[in-house]
Amino acid sequence: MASALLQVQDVSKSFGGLAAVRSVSLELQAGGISALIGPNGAGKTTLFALLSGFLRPDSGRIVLDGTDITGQAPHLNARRGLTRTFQIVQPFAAQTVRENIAVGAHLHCASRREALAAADAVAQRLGLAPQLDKPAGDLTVAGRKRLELARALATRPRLLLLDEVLAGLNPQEVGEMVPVVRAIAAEGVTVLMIEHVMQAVMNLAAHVWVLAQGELIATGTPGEVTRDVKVIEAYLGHGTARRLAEAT
Amino acid sequence: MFEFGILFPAVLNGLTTGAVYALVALGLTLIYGVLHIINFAHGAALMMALYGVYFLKASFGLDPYLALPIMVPVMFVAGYGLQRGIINRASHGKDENILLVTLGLSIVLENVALLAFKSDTRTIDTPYSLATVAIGPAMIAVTKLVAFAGALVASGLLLWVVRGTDLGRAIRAVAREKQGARLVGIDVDHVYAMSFGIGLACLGAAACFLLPAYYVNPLVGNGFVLVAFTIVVLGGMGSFAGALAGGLLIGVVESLGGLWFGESLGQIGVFLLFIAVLLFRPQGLFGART
Amino acid sequence: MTEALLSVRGLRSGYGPVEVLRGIDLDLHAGEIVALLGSNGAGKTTFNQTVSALVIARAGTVHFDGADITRAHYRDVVARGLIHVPEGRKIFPNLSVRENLELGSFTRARANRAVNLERVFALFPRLLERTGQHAGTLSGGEQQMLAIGRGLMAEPRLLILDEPSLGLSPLLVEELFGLIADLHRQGLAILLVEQNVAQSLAIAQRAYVLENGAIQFSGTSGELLATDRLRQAYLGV
Amino acid sequence: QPKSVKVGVLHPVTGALAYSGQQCREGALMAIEDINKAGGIKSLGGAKLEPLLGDAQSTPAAGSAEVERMNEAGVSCIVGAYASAICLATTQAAAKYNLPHIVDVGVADQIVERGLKNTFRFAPGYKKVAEIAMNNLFVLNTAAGKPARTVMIIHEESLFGTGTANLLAHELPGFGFEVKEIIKHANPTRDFNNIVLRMKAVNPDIVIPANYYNEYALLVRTMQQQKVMPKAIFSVLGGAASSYKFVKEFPEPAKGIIDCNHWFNPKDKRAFELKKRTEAKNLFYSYEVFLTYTAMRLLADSLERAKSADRAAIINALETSTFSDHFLPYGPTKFVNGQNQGAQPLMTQVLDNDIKVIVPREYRQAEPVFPLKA
Amino acid sequence: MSARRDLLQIAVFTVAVAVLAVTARSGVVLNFTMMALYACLMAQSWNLLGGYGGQFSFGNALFFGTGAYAQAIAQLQGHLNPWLALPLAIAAAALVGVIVGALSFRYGLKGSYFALVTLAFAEVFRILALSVPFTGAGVGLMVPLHEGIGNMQFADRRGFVLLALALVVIALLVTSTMRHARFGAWLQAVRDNEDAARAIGVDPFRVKLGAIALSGAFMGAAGALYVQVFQYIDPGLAYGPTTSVEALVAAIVGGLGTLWGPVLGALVLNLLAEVTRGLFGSLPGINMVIYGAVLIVIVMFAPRGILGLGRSVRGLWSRGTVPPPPQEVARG
Ligand SMILES: Nc1ncnc2c1ncn2[C@@H]1O[C@H](COP(=O)(O)OP(=O)(O)OP(=O)(O)O)[C@@H](O)[C@H]1O
Ligand SMILES: Nc1ncnc2c1ncn2[C@@H]1O[C@H](COP(=O)(O)OP(=O)(O)OP(=O)(O)O)[C@@H](O)[C@H]1O
Ligand SMILES: [Mg+2]
Ligand SMILES: [Mg+2]
Repeated sequence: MASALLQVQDVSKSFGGLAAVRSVSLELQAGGISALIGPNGAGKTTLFALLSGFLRPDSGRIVLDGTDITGQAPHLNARRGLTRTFQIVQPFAAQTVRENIAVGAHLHCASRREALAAADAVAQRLGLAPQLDKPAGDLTVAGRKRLELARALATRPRLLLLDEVLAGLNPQEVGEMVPVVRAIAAEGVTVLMIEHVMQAVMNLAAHVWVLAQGELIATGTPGEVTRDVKVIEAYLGHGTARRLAEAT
Repeated sequence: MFEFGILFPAVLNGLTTGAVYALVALGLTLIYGVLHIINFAHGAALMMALYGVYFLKASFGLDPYLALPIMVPVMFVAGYGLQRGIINRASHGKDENILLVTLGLSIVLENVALLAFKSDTRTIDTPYSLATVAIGPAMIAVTKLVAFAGALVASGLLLWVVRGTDLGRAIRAVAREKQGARLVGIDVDHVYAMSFGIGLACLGAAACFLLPAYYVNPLVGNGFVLVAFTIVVLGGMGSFAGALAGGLLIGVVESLGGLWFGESLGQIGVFLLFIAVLLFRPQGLFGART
Repeated sequence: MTEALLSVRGLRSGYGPVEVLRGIDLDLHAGEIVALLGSNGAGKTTFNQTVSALVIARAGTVHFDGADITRAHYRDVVARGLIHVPEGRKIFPNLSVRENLELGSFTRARANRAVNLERVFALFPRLLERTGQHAGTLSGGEQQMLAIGRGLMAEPRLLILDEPSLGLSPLLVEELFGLIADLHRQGLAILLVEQNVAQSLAIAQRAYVLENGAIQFSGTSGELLATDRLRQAYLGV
Repeated sequence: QPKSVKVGVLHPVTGALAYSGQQCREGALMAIEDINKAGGIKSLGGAKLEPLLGDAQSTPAAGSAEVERMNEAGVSCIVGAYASAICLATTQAAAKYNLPHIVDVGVADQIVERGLKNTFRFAPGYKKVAEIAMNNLFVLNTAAGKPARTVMIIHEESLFGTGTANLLAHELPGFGFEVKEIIKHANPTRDFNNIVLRMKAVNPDIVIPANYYNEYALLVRTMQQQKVMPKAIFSVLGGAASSYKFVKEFPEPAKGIIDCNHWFNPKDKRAFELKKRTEAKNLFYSYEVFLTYTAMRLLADSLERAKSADRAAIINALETSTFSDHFLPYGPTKFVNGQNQGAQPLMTQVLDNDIKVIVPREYRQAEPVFPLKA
Repeated sequence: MSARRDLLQIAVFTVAVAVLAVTARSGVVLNFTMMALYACLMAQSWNLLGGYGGQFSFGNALFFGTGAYAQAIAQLQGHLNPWLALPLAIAAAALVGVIVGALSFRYGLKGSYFALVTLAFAEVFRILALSVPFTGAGVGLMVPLHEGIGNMQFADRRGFVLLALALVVIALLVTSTMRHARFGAWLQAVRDNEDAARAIGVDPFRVKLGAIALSGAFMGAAGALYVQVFQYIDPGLAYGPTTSVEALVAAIVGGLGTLWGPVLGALVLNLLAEVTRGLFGSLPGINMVIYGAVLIVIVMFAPRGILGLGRSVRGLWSRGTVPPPPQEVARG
């Protein structure tokens, strides 16, 4: 078996007295889409911050494609092909959408012209083309989510960590976004997404990890986890579980 | 290096000088430390307050300490008005513009003072101007002891306002999340103006404590501004207890630095300490929170 | 029917040269839950901000509880009990959870602060565990709870919730809708902006659909669900 | 109606040096008033002096910009610009136009050492002042039986303060004094307690401050509070004994202080007439006033002899000036490289709430009190 | 916005100022042009770091003073020709920029913390300059008067105008190149949101270091120029807060993060100072009162800088719309 693209070994992180992530281990194979779900405050975003280098784990190791990247600075991780997005969107508000995306593109091309062209292409794919010349600060929530994704995509990542990019989109927009994410994965980008929109998770992810109170409590296919009693109790609630069961 | 007979007075003197710094820094820690408004006009406002105290004494014979109940409210109103009428209006709430507007204000104030009061250095003469108290081997000026007590009381009061009252909470809330503040009905413009008013009211108090031991001229405020900024950061931005402690510490460092390295090079100690704190402990020496 | 609690007529609003709302009429009666739907960028948030006087109306009127609040100061709007829990939370990151909640009653219901604090903690036990923590370090979902809790501290007469379920786990979303239903049962009027259209329509009596700054539809939830085009657009089915 | 002669009156009337700059300006304007009242420049048919006021804003850059403006406005000469650093810039800017520039105060000797043909200083530079100061001190001390042996110098950091202190520190040992310590301080300094503590520890016989009014006042006041009483407080270029303001505001601490500074001839009653006039304007009669006043009179004298408002002619007249119609205690006027060789300071002491000349003998108004405490 | 358009504008500017310098007869005009260009250089220096990089420095005097002292010391103690001293002075200032930048950025100082640390460093340098022998301490340093082009001491202001112009043009070219290149994109990304930039591969440390080095270099050039013009420098003039403030004000008044804003700001403020200085000569201070008041008024009516104002007006003219008000940018 080929070694995993990302290996997380026994990673922990606490803030003061609060253990936000407790010895989490997981292996992510290259290719495809997986999801990280869990109740609010479970430590999902914290885990992303650890993986991408924004936080340094208290203990444990993170290995990307055979290289130990524990505590490595985020920009170095981005260069290795690991890029994250933010749950609370962080646009370069004063710049246009095109300029925003071009910053990501610059990771691979030094030329300004090429970067801008690359930005146009990415925007096209994410349906941001009409907004290209707007200041990013003027976008609506959904627009900013797309921009967040576009900027990350422009770095041509191998592993993309998406933190709730679907939150705030209406069902129709979620419906539009799902194929986009799938297309990204189809191009060979490995995607790990945090998501509360379960329909999308069921639709997209081949594998799901469930985090609660900093610990992994379940893992498996979406179908398996959503039937797991622990997951239902801690995260889904019976109503959602029922609806999901009906839908499949 | 020095015997007790010199070291002790130097420390004591540093503490009392530091108390005056702390008084000036208290107002700044509210305006700058909490609201992050860089107020270039702080020195000019102090200067105006000093003139206020001076003229109350020169024209009406009012003792500077008795001028406190006049100067504090007057400076508060002035601060409230300045912020609401000019700074807020002209800056459109943008930080870099506040910088320019307060700079413009300080230029205007300094030169209005120059026009109105001329450039003469003025001092007041009180019965206690030259009085000292012997504490062990140290001779400490009475005026400085009073300032020391004043600084303690003022920082206690401010600490209570900011930590214990809704106004204080509102001030801190506005500093970081204006829209959220509006949504709970906090009048943001009013809170800004209140903070500015309180900040200048502190200067009103500082002026009453300072003038008996010092002087006033149109540029006198500038000498205090840099020190005050230093103290605000040292004490932890927005921390009133920190401003007090920071002021005292700066006073002592300056005093001992002056003693050991000479009055001029000794000043370097203050700034090196400041840089070290910024680099290694940016939350300030006394700021517990990150 | 009695006079509406919130009555909006011909409301126009926008930012700079851009007009976002082009004449909105909307009524909301005491004790009612009304859902406001619309695609992204339709102007829902702008509507909420204009009603709560954060954005100045350009034309039209807003009446709340019989008083004209079109040109009122936002402070007075809050004082009258029109409480807006905003999109994007807007909690005070540098204040503790408790202080955030306390400021919820800055303008209104200050006397009942202690009681209301108890109530909010009972609703969101999670917040009770975090009273001393800086709100900025809460997780996304915890921040959302805090924002709602802060809104409730003012004993609202009308509660505007702008995308309250954003970022909440399915279980919490369920609980949230349960909570909204509870509040409604206690007589609170609610204007609900949600992307979670199905669940919103399930608890709302009536709904408005906003498109391009104008009302495209208004009617009962049932009527909306019966309209194929709208169901298609907002439920994806 | 004869044409008037435009004169640039350039001083730092705003900014850090505003006080001194404004005092200078007053002196210049009073001189112009006097000159015009006495019939203007007679050799030019009674042409009046017309002042063109300039503000150097306490910076060299603003000073030179003002020179350009004045040059274009057609002034025949510039009188100013008080501070040494500003004078360096303004004299050089004026030199480009061969525009005569009379330096009123500017004690740095570099001003007249650069070979600028247009630059003239009537008053002494700090080298001269310091030399005479040391000589006088030596004489005083010797006459009193050498009670003072040790010295502590306290100076502000500036061209004037540091420059003077360096000179004194270098030369004083030659006069039999031991310089125990040199303390420099920033400008402004907010508190002098430490320096005074240091003074207590070192216990010098003589304290020599070289600083301006504010710091000087704080220093002496603090000495009084800390009960530090050296055998003499002796200032070079600026101190209580050359400041009526200080004597009036701090009569107690001022007692007995000795200065060596620019001063007027106390035997000349014109000096006191001007003093009265100055005080009538609610101003103190400081050296800035009478130095600039005299500088302006020097210009008038040169114009008179030049018989022309032409710049070259004025420079020529200044170079050969023997101006003597003034009330400064100077020897015959003779400019060498732009410096008046006859210029000298006087030594004064605060006695009976007044400032009295004590050295040299020909100007003496009172016997010196030295050492202060027997 | 294109690079070519920048070049064209710079060319026009250069020719216009050069023609003015060569043809102007008036010493006032020449002196004004020289001082305005010198202010442009400082403003552009500040703009590189503050406008494009979002790092507000209150201590640009640090670089100014270093450049000035290096220029003077290289001549006085190193007996170097001033033309050779100039690149040295620029390098020294850039180096100080890198050192201070490395320290403060390594420890993650931002916003007002960065502003204050630069201010503190400037103070430290000022105190040091007052204390060490090779700066002449409080007495300062004087470069002897030896007029001649070989000595970079022009008998005529024209020479200095052209020299200052050359330096300003270099600064403009560097700024223009930068903003149309990857470095500029990274710098602005770091300014707008450092975390987001890091996530997509930008190394904020290196980017900010580059900006502070450039900023230091141009400020150092201004310092060196000052020494050549006034031939005297002392610690207060070199490291005092005045130059720091002057640079910052001109850049903000003109328009942050733009090519021409700082130029415009410097020009307008110098003009204002020149005009007010001549007013009401007999009432000292009123000139500065007017200066301060006008500054406030400018900010009031041009909250996005004078250049921003120009854009808004042009926008109204051509499209009938103004750009939307800026979002709240990261707090400084
Ligand atoms: N800097 C911090 N200091 C203190 N506590 C923190 C900090 N950052 C996160 N926490 C706490 O750690 C826990 C995990 O937070 P995290 O943001 O990872 O949750 P999450 O799983 O992403 O939740 P959500 O789905 O609501 O976004 C939360 O309880 C949060 O309050
Ligand atoms: N501060 C602003 N300045 C300029 N334009 C703005 C601003 N805020 C919003 N807009 C614009 O106004 C329009 C309506 O935005 P609004 O936020 O009201 O929509 P919404 O219906 O709430 O969308 P969402 O579902 O994404 O929250 C959008 O086109 C948006 O770009
Ligand atoms: Mg999260
Ligand atoms: Mg919205």
